[in-house]
Amino acid sequence: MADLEQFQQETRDWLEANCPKTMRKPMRTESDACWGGRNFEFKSDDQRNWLKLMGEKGWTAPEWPKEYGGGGLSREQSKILKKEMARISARPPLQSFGIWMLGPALLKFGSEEQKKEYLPPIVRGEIRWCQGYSEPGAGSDLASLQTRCEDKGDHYLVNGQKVWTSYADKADWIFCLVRTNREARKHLGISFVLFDMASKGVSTKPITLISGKSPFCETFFDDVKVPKENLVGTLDRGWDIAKYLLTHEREMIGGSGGSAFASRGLGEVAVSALGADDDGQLSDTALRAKIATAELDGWAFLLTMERAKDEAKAGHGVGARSSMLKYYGTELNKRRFELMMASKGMSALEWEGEASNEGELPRAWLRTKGNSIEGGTSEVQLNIISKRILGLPDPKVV
Amino acid sequence: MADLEQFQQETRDWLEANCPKTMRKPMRTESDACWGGRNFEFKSDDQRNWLKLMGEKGWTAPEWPKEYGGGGLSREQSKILKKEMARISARPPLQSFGIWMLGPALLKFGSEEQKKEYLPPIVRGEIRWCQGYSEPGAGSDLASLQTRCEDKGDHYLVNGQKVWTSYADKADWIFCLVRTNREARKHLGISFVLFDMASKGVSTKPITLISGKSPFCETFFDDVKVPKENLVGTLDRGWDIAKYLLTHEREMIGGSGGSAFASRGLGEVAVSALGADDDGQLSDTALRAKIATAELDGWAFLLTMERAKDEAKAGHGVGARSSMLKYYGTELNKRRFELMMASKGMSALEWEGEASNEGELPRAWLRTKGNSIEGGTSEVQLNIISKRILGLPDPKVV
Amino acid sequence: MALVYTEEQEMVRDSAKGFLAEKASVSVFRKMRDAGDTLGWSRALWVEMAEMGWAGILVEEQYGGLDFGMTGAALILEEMGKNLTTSPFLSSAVMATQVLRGASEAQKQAWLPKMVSGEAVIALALDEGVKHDPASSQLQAEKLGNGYRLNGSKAYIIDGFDADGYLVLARTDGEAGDQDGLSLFLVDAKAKGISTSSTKLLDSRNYAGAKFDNVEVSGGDLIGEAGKGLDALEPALNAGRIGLAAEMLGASAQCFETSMEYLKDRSQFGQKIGSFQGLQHRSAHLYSELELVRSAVIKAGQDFEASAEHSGMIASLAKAKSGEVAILAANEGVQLLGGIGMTDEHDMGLYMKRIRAAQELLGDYAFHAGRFAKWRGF
Amino acid sequence: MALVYTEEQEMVRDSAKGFLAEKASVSVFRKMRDAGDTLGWSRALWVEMAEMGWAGILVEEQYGGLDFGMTGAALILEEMGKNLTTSPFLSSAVMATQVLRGASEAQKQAWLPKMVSGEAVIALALDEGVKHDPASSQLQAEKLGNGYRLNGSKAYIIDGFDADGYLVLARTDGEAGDQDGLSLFLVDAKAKGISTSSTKLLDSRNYAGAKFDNVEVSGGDLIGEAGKGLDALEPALNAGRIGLAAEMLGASAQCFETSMEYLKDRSQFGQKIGSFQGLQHRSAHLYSELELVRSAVIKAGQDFEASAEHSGMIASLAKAKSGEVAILAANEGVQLLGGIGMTDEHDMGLYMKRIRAAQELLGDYAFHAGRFAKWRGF
Repeated sequence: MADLEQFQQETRDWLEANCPKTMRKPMRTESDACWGGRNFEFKSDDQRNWLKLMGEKGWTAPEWPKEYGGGGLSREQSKILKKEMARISARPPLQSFGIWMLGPALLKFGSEEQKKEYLPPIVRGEIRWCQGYSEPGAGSDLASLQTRCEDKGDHYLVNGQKVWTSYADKADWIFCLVRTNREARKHLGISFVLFDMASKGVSTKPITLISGKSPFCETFFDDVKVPKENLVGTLDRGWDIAKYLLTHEREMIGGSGGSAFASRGLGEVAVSALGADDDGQLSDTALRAKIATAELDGWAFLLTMERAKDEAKAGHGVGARSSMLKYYGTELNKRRFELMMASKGMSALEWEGEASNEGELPRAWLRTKGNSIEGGTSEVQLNIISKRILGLPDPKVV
Repeated sequence: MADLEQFQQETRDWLEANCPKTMRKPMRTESDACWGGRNFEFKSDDQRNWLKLMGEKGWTAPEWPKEYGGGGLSREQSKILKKEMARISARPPLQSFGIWMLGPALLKFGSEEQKKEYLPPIVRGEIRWCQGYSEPGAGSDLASLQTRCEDKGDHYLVNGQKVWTSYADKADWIFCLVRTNREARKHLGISFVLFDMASKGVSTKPITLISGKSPFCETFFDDVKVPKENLVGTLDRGWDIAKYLLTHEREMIGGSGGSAFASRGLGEVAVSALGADDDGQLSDTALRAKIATAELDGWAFLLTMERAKDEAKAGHGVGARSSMLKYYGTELNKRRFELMMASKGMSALEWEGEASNEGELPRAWLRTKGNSIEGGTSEVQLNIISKRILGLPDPKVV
Repeated sequence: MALVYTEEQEMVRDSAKGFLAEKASVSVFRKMRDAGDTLGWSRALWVEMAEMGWAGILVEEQYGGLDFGMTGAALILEEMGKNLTTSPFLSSAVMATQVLRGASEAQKQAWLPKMVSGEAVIALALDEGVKHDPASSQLQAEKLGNGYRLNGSKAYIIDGFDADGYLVLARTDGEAGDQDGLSLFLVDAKAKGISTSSTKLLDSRNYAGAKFDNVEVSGGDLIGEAGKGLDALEPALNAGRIGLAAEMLGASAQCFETSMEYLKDRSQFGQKIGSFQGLQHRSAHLYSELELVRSAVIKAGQDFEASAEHSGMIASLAKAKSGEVAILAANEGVQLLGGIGMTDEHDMGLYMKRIRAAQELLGDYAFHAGRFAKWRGF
Repeated sequence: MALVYTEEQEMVRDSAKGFLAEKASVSVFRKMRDAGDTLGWSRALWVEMAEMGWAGILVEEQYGGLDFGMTGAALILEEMGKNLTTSPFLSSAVMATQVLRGASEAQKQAWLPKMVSGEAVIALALDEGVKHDPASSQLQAEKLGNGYRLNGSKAYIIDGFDADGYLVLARTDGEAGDQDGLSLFLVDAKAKGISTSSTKLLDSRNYAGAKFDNVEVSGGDLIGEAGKGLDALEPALNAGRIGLAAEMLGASAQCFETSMEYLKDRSQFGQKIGSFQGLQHRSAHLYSELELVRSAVIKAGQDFEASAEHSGMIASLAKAKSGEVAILAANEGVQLLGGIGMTDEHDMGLYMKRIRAAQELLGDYAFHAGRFAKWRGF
């Protein structure tokens, strides 16, 4: 305990001394985020320095081992760091799929050489990664992916197409699921490879969503040469890594499903848009009943998220229940935005102009429609609940 | 046309002369119905005479051929008869599964001898029939039925159990689906047989529903001897007859799905139970919104029933759309009764006593839960719509 | 009356189908949207539609119209819904002409022939707030000699940008919320004191806000009786609501058809996804709901033809039910299609946006459910 | 506070589970129902429960209680819900003892020890109409010297038949609908002028109507302050609502478990029906809803323990949500089981009936959703 107290004091002092003043206020928009990488344009010297200082200490990835550039902190120390950063509203120095996704996978499945080579630049924010999973023909059924990776003796040759690659147009490297064996049963012929997005034959095309611009891209591979040492784990066994990362991702999404509720309640929004009667009750009574239902569900859902965390702390894993949180949270979020739209009537339809902040609400509403698709559709989550939690049988092959 | 006018006049005169005064008012309850049969206890001489007179003219089955005891009327004449009976509120002289179900099947699939033997007593209400279809292990998947019918040379021997046999304890004969071939694929080993419920080895046991008493029975066959001439149609091909009757039944149920709407509107029920504000609006605003939704759906459904009839008249058959009517009508009816219960609060829970007419409402509410099960579950109807109307594929056997 | 289409009505539908497929399909709409067109529809195409009789489909024959009836107009709107066709058909040909049925002979002569030929378009300037509620109008019409002076503003006027005339709901008496005291004026768009601005909504169609700054109108510009504007408006609102219900029926039928094709085509886990019972049951349910909507739309058209003034209850039924089911159809469309349905490249999103707007216009579900309930006495 | 049960709470649940399985399972309830028992529960069994401490679970230790807290009481009710156990636990041990917390020392001494031992049962006589609405009470308490004279009637009193005492909500001032002016009296069932009659509801439990005909009570029979009866009642109502939520959670969990067993066991079309995706998705959805209910019930118990007076909002959340989901669970239960679920022989219908009553008692979904909305400021 004394050690931890000392660590806390040292951390507080260090942050006080090193965190630039302009980095001590919450990010207002996505554009304030620092993603690092070869081509990143820092918004300010403070932003650049803050990343540099934190990266050098390994505190962008506090719990990773020091030998790979990480902070080498224990879980308790890491929590203290988080708390101390929150105390002064310090911005995260780096947003990174490398830290969130690839790093944990490499630490678990990578070779010693790979850890040494790839992890330190991730920690320092020098290389920005993107993730190549889905394909036009492989969405919910990811294991049916077809991007080909052929063994050409001294290198692999990759051909195919990925879709829904976030920030592919801005990333330096990609971690990618590819098919290395077309004979094996479909889960068994998949491998996990890394390569430079600047390689010859890689091209990207941004995807516009129904809500407008998006970070998503289509990514094309046309005879891309990949060094053989860029294979992670065992050849044809990349599905294990994929599964590990998918569960990891679902827990992240499920966990954030309720964040929309932190903001103003639906009822308040509706009252300010449509007015209330003398008792303070929303004057549109039919809408009031619907909002009440959504609010009741929202509260019960938030409590369920809280309970899942409490149970995790008490030693029960979240496990397949993350599917429940993902399913319910995203469906609820869609319902909430439908009601938000209803509350604001015609003004909710404004797509351009200052009054609507360039259509912020309708675009956000449309964007929610994707919540129940990305990261595993609602249908996939319901399948997982049915099988893994309820133990319902698969159809018998007759 | 002149013929029809003459027919109308004659019919009117005949009804005027023959329909007893007490048979000229609507039935108040189920107990006023006349089912006929060997053991039926007529409620009055008028009831007995009315059946006798109508039966002799064949007007209990007006469109059946005269040679089998029917009325031999054309469709137009039959409509006129119906209209003329309605004009004086004449009660139907006979309720009969023989007329509704078995008769049409025999006319289509029966031998000449069978038609001659079985149809006339049905018309005269002398033999009351019940229908032996479902089994404890064969509900939605009726074709998996197991009641065994073995060929013993000069007779069949029937063993097994039926369930949901309406009025089995009151019926004289049964038309019954049995398995005559255990080797053939399941739809192909089924036959359609008729036998006397007074046969040795037949026993019945009434089923009490969650709503209380019911006409349903379990029916047991223990070495029941059935004459071989009682087979209808071809051996092992009874499934064709079953399919014919199932579609027939679904159309009847689908068609009656909306009858609940003929009575008082939900809104009126709620207003009289819970009161209204100065504008005449139901004071419970949340309930008002829900009832409005149910009423909108109810009206649109009634219009859809009407449209289906109009299209049928215009030469388009109802076909698989009867599944849609059955599905939507029964689900809607369940919703309506839920709202009726909500409107009447605690008084809706009264199960006994005069005030509640011995729990009429809650028993009716519970009974509606069966609507989406009997005559093919909602799930089966949705399957039929998916396949026959939408053309969605079956799962591929992999 | 049987709830089936007549042969003539089927013919109108077929000709609309052919015409729109050729000249006003979704891809035409998409191009217009991408070009950022402010009018939101094509004048040349509208003249072509007028030549087919559509601009005058509800206009009496003595003014050049076909007087064909609402069921036919609804069928055209259904096809327009399928194609996301834009035109002033709903605003001017369906709604404004209904109001003009109550106009003076002079007003009719002045406007109807031009409207029927496709030359002039009249928009209805009704609402001032974010929810449809004509009775809450506050725009003032102050008596001024034989005429009136209009002051106030209107919002979200359908096809109100670059219109040739406006039917303006203004208060000659009473206060916001009163059913009585509203009057309807037919005002030339060139009148002094009117300024309009385009409002871009998510469905990329023509909407406008309008300011009326001491706009002077004559007594002859009043439609019908002063103070009885809502009564004069009722047939037009009924027509517009039935029209929107029909348009949404078309749009949702298109979403449904696209979804079913996708379910039959797309494979996952070694199966056509259309073989998954979870998706089958949802599809079958949506099919059932669409059948209910069609019944309500047909009935509403017939009721309107029987009595435009008294078709309000069934118009509300059609508008409410069609909007509810259209939202379901669009939501299911995107979800069943998965990622591809979320891309702007796919048309599903265009339908979702139009449906969202259409279900809000002239009263949303709650508005019409409430009206329906009132009629039904609860 | 973490939303998990403590070890002591888990122990209470385990002992309840064992006890009820042995002594008060569904088959015990069924026998009682078939016998047409009017009391609706067993006095001997209630004494046994009291010996386990249940009758005094919320009573302060100085009166012989355990003062164990609402979360534990809710766990017992959840197990009772699973077993359809009947007893005066909810009415007397959970609700009436809460009211008595505001009683005078003399009242406590007179009643609590007898209640804790299982000897006496007190019922709350609150509602007079068909919908839960204590504020609409009209039963008159007319001042009479130092005491009062009660005239009027109460309906659907839970466990009100053959109770030993009644907590009667009566109007000392104001008129029906006023929040103020109501007072609570603790009246011995043997008092002159009280007549009760059993009311048979669909869940075959103990309900009664009561008439108060010039019933004279003393000033000492008043609980707390005159005119502030609703405030004195609030903790008891919160406790009762949380208790019903917990009971319905147990009942719905049992419906769900039975359904899942059936899906795994029953075959149709050559498949276990549990392999059909349509049914899987509905099951997974119901599972999710049940998880939400459990979270709300745990939170409500904890909030009640923190402050019985201020737990109203979360109590309403728990009651509303649990009732909604319980109805779904029972409906799905019957539908998934098909014909067998419709038979009286199967237990599913017994759960459906109890759930229907429980969700109506002390306020249905709309009642609590409205309260919740009010608290949330809309």
